[in-house]
Amino acid sequence: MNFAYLSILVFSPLLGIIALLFVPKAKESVIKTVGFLATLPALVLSLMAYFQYRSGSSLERLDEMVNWIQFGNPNRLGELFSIKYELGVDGFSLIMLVLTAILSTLAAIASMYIKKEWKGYFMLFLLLEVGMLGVFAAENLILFFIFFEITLIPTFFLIGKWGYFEKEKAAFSFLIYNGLGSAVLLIVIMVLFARTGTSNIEALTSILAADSSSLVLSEGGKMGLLIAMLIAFGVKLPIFPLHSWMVRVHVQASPSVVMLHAGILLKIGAYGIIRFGMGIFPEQFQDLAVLIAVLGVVNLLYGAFLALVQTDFKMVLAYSSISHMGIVLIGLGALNEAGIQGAIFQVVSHGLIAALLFFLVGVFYERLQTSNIPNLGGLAKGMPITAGFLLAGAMASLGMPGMSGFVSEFMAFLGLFREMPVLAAVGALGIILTAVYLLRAVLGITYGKAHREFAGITDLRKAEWVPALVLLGIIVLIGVYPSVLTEPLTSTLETIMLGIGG
Amino acid sequence: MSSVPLSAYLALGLILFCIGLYGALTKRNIIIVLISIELMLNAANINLVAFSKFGVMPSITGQIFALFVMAVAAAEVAVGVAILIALYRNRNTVNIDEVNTLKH
Amino acid sequence: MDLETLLSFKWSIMTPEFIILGVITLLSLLDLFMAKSVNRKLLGWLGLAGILGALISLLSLMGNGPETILYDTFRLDSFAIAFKLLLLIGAALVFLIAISYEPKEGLNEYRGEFYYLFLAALLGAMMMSSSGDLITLFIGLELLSISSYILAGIRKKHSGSNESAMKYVVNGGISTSITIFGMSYVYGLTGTTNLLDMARHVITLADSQHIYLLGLAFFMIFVGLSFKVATAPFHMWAPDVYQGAPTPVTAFLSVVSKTAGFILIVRILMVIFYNIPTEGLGSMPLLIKVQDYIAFLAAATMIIGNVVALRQKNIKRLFAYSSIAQAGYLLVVVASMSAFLFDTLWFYLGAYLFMNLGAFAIIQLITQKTGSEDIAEFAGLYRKAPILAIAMAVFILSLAGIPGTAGFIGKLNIFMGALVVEPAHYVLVSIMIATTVVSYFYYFGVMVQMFFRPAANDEVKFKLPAGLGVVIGVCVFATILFGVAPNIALDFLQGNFNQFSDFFQ
Amino acid sequence: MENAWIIPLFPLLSFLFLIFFGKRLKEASAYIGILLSLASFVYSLLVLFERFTSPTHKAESVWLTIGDVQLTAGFEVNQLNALMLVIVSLVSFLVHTYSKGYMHGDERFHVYYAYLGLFTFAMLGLVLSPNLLQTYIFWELVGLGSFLLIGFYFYKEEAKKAAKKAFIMTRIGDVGLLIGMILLFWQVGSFEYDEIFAAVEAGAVSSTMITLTAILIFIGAVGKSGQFPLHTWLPDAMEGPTPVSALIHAATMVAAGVYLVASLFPLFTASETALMTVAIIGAFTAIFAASIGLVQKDIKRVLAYSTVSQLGYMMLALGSAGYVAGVFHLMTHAFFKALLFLAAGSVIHAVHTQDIEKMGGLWKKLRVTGPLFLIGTLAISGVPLFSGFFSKDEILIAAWAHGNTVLFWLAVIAAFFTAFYMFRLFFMVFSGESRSDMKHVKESPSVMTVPMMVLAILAVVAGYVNTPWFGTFLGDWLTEGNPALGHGHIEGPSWIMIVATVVSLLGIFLAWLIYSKRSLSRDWLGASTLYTILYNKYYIDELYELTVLKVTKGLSLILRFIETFIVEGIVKGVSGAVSGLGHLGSRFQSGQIQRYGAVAFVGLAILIVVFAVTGGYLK
Amino acid sequence: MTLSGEFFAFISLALVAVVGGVLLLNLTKVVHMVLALVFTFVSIAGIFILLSAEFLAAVQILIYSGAITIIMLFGIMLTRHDDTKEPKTGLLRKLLLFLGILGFAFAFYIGIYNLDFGEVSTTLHENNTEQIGIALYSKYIIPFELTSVLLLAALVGAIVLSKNDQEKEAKKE
Repeated sequence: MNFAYLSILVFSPLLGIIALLFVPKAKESVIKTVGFLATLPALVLSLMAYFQYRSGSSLERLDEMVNWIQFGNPNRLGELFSIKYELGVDGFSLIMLVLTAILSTLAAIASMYIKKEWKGYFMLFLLLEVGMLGVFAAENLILFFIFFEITLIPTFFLIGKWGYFEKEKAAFSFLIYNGLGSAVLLIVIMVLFARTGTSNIEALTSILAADSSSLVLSEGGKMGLLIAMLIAFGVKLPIFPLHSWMVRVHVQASPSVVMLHAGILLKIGAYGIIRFGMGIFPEQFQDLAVLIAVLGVVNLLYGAFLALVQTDFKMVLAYSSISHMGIVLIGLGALNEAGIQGAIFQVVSHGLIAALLFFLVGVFYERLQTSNIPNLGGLAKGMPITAGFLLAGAMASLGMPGMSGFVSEFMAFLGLFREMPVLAAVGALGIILTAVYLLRAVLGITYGKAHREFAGITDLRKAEWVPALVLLGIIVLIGVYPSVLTEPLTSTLETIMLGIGG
Repeated sequence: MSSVPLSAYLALGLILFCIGLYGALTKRNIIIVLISIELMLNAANINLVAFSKFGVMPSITGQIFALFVMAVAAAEVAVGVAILIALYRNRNTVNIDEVNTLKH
Repeated sequence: MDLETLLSFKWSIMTPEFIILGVITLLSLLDLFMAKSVNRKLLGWLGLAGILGALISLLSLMGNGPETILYDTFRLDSFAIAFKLLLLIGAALVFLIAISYEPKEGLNEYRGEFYYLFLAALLGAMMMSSSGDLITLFIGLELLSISSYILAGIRKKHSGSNESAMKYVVNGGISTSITIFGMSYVYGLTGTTNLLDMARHVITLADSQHIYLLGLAFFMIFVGLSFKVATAPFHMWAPDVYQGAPTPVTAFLSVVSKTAGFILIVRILMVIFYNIPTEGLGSMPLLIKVQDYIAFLAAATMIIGNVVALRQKNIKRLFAYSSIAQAGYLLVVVASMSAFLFDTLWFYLGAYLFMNLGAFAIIQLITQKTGSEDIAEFAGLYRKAPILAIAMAVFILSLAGIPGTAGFIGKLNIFMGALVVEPAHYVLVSIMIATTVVSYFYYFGVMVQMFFRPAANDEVKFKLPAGLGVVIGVCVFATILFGVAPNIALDFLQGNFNQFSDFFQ
Repeated sequence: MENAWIIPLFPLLSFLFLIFFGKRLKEASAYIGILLSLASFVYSLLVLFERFTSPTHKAESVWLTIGDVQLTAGFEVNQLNALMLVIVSLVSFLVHTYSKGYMHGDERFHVYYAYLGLFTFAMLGLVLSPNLLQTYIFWELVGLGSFLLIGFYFYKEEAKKAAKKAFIMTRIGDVGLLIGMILLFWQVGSFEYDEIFAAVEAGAVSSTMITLTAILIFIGAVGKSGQFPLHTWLPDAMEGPTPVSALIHAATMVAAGVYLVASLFPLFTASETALMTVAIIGAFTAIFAASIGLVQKDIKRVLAYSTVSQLGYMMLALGSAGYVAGVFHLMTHAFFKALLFLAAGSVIHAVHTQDIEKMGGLWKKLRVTGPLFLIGTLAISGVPLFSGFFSKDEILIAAWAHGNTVLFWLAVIAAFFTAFYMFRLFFMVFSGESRSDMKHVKESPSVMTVPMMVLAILAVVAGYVNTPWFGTFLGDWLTEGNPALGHGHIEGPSWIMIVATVVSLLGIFLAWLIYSKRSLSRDWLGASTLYTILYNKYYIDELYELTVLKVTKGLSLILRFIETFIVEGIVKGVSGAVSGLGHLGSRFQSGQIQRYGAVAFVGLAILIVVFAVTGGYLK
Repeated sequence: MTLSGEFFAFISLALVAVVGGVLLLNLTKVVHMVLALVFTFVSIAGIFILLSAEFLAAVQILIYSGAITIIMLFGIMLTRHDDTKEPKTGLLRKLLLFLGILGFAFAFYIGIYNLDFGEVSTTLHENNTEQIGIALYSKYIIPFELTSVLLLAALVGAIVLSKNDQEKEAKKE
């Protein structure tokens, strides 16, 4: 591996955009093929990086650094106030890159349900992929932020143009919430940058770690920044009560977009909290651990209770996402190895599961034009395979052992029980509730009397098999053999634990 | 030497400025508004000239400055009245309150 | 002073101004003597050539130390060059927009005047950026203002244009009076109109009464000049005037005139008021003391601009409020007074120039085509003219400060400047960011029209005039270039202007 | 024995193969399932025999690394495991075989077999687990298998509800198990059984913690084994195909709770409170379920309540420190209850109804099923010489020996009830007049009857592995080398055996009087309140409906209210305020020139005045 | 402050100027207002003389009392000059404005009421015009020339805007 590997990886979807420029608007199948193909280089490259890492090669060889922006006079300030174009990955971000690449490819397949203006759709889609890949490859807060914002705009359009009835409202809701979130994040980043003169994550970590006498930032300042960061990423994650945008987006956007949104975009929040919140402010994070854990439990239960009374399956899934993100917080609040690892697992696992479930929603919405549970029922009769996948997805989501959801849930709770057993016990209620609402919804759709004729409705088509099977396969793989994740994560976790001092 | 102190001139300038300002902001006839603005400029001129004589380093500069202000004032009035005439042709009014179609 | 002494000055440093002056003369004469039947657009291209000539000559003047003529009445320091660059580029683009300007009732009779009044205003703006003498600065300011008054009203059959000019001239007059009143005190308390002499004088000032009066003068000058840049409290004229004025004039006012205003504010503030001690020699400068007031005004400007923009239906008005808000952001730069002040201001003004002029070029095209300034006219633009829509999207994204565009880097600069100082302006930055998010609402409202809404009638085909095409192309290119590789601009700044260290020489 | 891990893989293979390719195989799927489960059984048997001679084998490898902690996965073959392996694989194999006849003609035949495979895999995995975590994993998976099979007839609303209920109710217990297990982990630092026992023995865990974790784990067992108060899912689970009921809801999975407690027996014995809890819950469930069983009309439901009741017995045994008794009864119960269910299935298969009121006189028509059913009934009723007699007797002795006098008498009454309702069932189904609408009743094919016969033999002879008369072979073997499990045989007064015999015979006699001879009115309870209460299962479901469900739903609605009015409300408020501000600002822009100037000037004046006042220049 | 001729001159000129201003505010007829302001302008010229600025005084009279007033009168005549009605302005605004002016004036007043730099003898009154001329044509040549551009622009602008070209268009039609 050599020059600009990561850059090529991150920006490879741009090739697709350029290619699409030359494809006539009306050539639907060509556009879709090009869009799909354009996601492949990133997938191949990220998988290659993953396997090479697993086979023992160091990730540092992938690091890239080019001078980019220099504020002020370089002669006087030297390295200070310069923003570099720095890409690099550690185990955690590599996993996220792989996840992104996989889900992007699958979502590109799922984009077959897009009915209009494919060209614009795929251009935005690929741009979104660039942003997402960049977010995880950025070694530098400002670069991170830039990619973070780049995800914002395509998503806005993807929701607002190719969504369902209230798409514009959802798009605006998305934009404003995330705009606010990223605004807060920008403040944090700029304060750090202005105070330290660097935005490199490692450099920041070491500067702040060495700043025991509060020369760079006061204790209160650090705490304030951490809280601001939590709010910023809390919008993305989302943390109660900053979640209402996300419900709307999940319901209104088209399935392929939601796959990416629930699968990756929400995870950026968790990634940010772990990588930056925990990484840069470990001491302050410890002070907030209880709060985070409480928020986690609140998220978990709140999402679960609300999911219980929804009639639209998409709403159920949306609230279930909130609930599941609570588990991430629970793991983070535990602040021990088990908890953090559980949180990271949950990030990956929920990404896959949510993508799977939303993909399946897309599958039957495409055929039945509804996702309202009372209108469905007996799906297993007409579309047994879809129903089977749906059930499997629900099982994964509710933490059935042998699937990824269990491992993450288990570890997160394992972690929290060590630190705050009572809180954890309350949170454990959520495990029951998850089962309740998911079964209620999924069984409501697949089991029971069929309310309609399924004549003429085909079950999964060949192309639809791919995303469903691949996702389920990975979910089971992680559930059965979690080392695929734990091993790459070892060094990341060690670094984090070192910062926390545990 | 002089029996009238600097502060008296400055006070006069201030008073005239305030009168001009009040006129410019309350009078309904646009011409009067323009004239009031001239008065304000004139008040500034008094300051300049007074400082020119009683200032830190008395010099002719203040008078020169005042001269330029006068030239500018003249040009401004000319343009103001020209605009007023153009406006009057279209609207048939010189009442400043009726010039309010562009708003919100 | 005899002719010899007069000729001994290095007049060559004024070449850009002379070129503009020459073109003004040439145009006015040509306009007078040319047959009525000759298309006056020719004059426009001539004027554009003049601006480009001035631009080239300015570039050739770069890199020398500060040069002055006649006791600083003309002064060419790196600050002047850097900002004149912006003025000239802005003016060139505005000219291109103006050449393509075809209002309904026709402008042909005054097209010649239209062009050379632009040049006169530009000349005023240029003088504002390169003089070290209060009188010259004042005259430059007035030349810009008075030319702008006329330009705003040049569609004299159009009642909106009349009204706009009327509002402009009345409010401008008041602002001039306030400014000059403040200046008279500054002159009085220093006994000179030369800025550097003033600085040298005030630096030893110890009498608190004098300092107090200078403080009052500061406020008067600042508020007076805030008219030019349309910031609170002197911002209210802007929406009405922008709406009524011909679109190229609006573009000019919102970019060139605003830039000139900031140039003047910075020069006066930094040279005079930054050197006034609050309590005797070496104490905190007066400017730092009033920093909070500026910050407050900046905050108010951002809030007003962005919040009121939410309600706008008229695209020009919307952009008026948007430009108020942008001026608020720029005021944050001034209020933070960091070491990066000049760089930041320059970069943001540059970015603003491209994104706003690009947007105005498209606005002019659309409003002219449809005959309405309603935002709804943008509906379905993506269908009708995808490239235009994408270009507009780029400008809007840049105005909203989305990464990948120059506007983002500019904002980054601003934040850094505001946070790097001690104590950092957390509140100000927070307000700026919060209002930026508010701005998403209306910026993306336009986007929604362009991309999501169906067009009222698909019939309209847009023919892009060459001038506008060039403007849009240049602006899109620059907006993205400076967003992706801002170091091109920043290195240029660092490499050629030596940190503006000659500002106080 | 080193390769015991292969045992669960056979059914897993069956599952995977059938789920992917079963569709093409159609009913041939059965052969794959049967063959592979047979393989499991044979292998299990080998393992069991090997275990008689060689010591416990345990092998593990790292599954999940958390920092320094390494969680392992592997398998262990000790006495209990080996025994369970055989029981599970045997019953599974028999049910596989039986189902071929029972499920004949179902269009999702292969899916059924796939599910069976999945379940068997999970159950065998559970049995082999050497640590709590792995136990939990398979614990959940058996739940999944059970859920899938209960809901096999997914198009039936009842099946859907039952499946959901089964899953959720057991999940409630599972969470208890999860919590208990995690708490234990942080106390001990490991999920391994042996390490836990070692730590408990060494006193490394505080006694409150032992009690707490033991009870939490017991909650898991309560859920799975259908103990009060989490029993309600089990009767409903009868919506699944009957062979499934035999396999899962009689012989294996529901016994998993008992198995769990047995596996963790040293933990429980370390806490008297925990033991007591187990005993009380067990005894109460035994009599409680038995009393409900007295009046049910659905053949499978009666059996279901009887299962609940018998499981209660087992719990009582364990709670009374009767490790051997509990496990022994588990084994015998597995055989005779599976037999009963399969026989019931055979009956249902023949008459296509489950309502015993509509049956009668089937003895003559079902010449094979009838006697087999009778054997099962006799076994469960504790009639001497049948297996149930010995194991039940063991339990009563254990209860008595442990000093739980009240519980002992409760158990005795339950035994009486058991005998009564089982024979009520038998008489109502098989004796009396044959109904007119049951003309075409045909005996089941041999593929169904042969497995029943095997079970019937076992139901008779299984008791003799541990009798006070012929030696307590099983008990000695089970407790061999592990004193923590208690003695292989608890000596009890011999009158207990007599009492047990008497009550069961009394029950049979009473049932005969009422339902066969009809010398007593059948409606002796019919209209009474007691009957209604019993028939409606003490209104437990309704109670839950009223409390837990309503509360949950209410909470949800409250939260939804918060969501729409507070969370969204605040957002709307803020955006409304901003927009309102914009409106105000835009209204203020009145178009009047002078207002603009005035605003500017007044702004200036304010700035100046503030500056003058606060600037410190006024003296 | 001694009672001298200069003092009396200042007092009377100042009084006239202020009265002129106040009349401007209070008269109803536009023409009267303009005339009132002429008094003010003339007295300001007088003040200039007191301040040794003879040339400026002359210019003041020429430009303000002469040119500007005449332009205004033309303006009044060209537009509807009989419009005397003064609709009520918002009282609140007047009040606020008044308060603002009061505060503003007060703040300034406390700054200037005893401002004194001490007397330095000046030669401003000697050859005042010549001094101005020399300064204007040497030191301030650039602003001076710029002013010419400014005036040119204003001239052109005024012509363009006020030229009545309606008849011509009428003819065309």
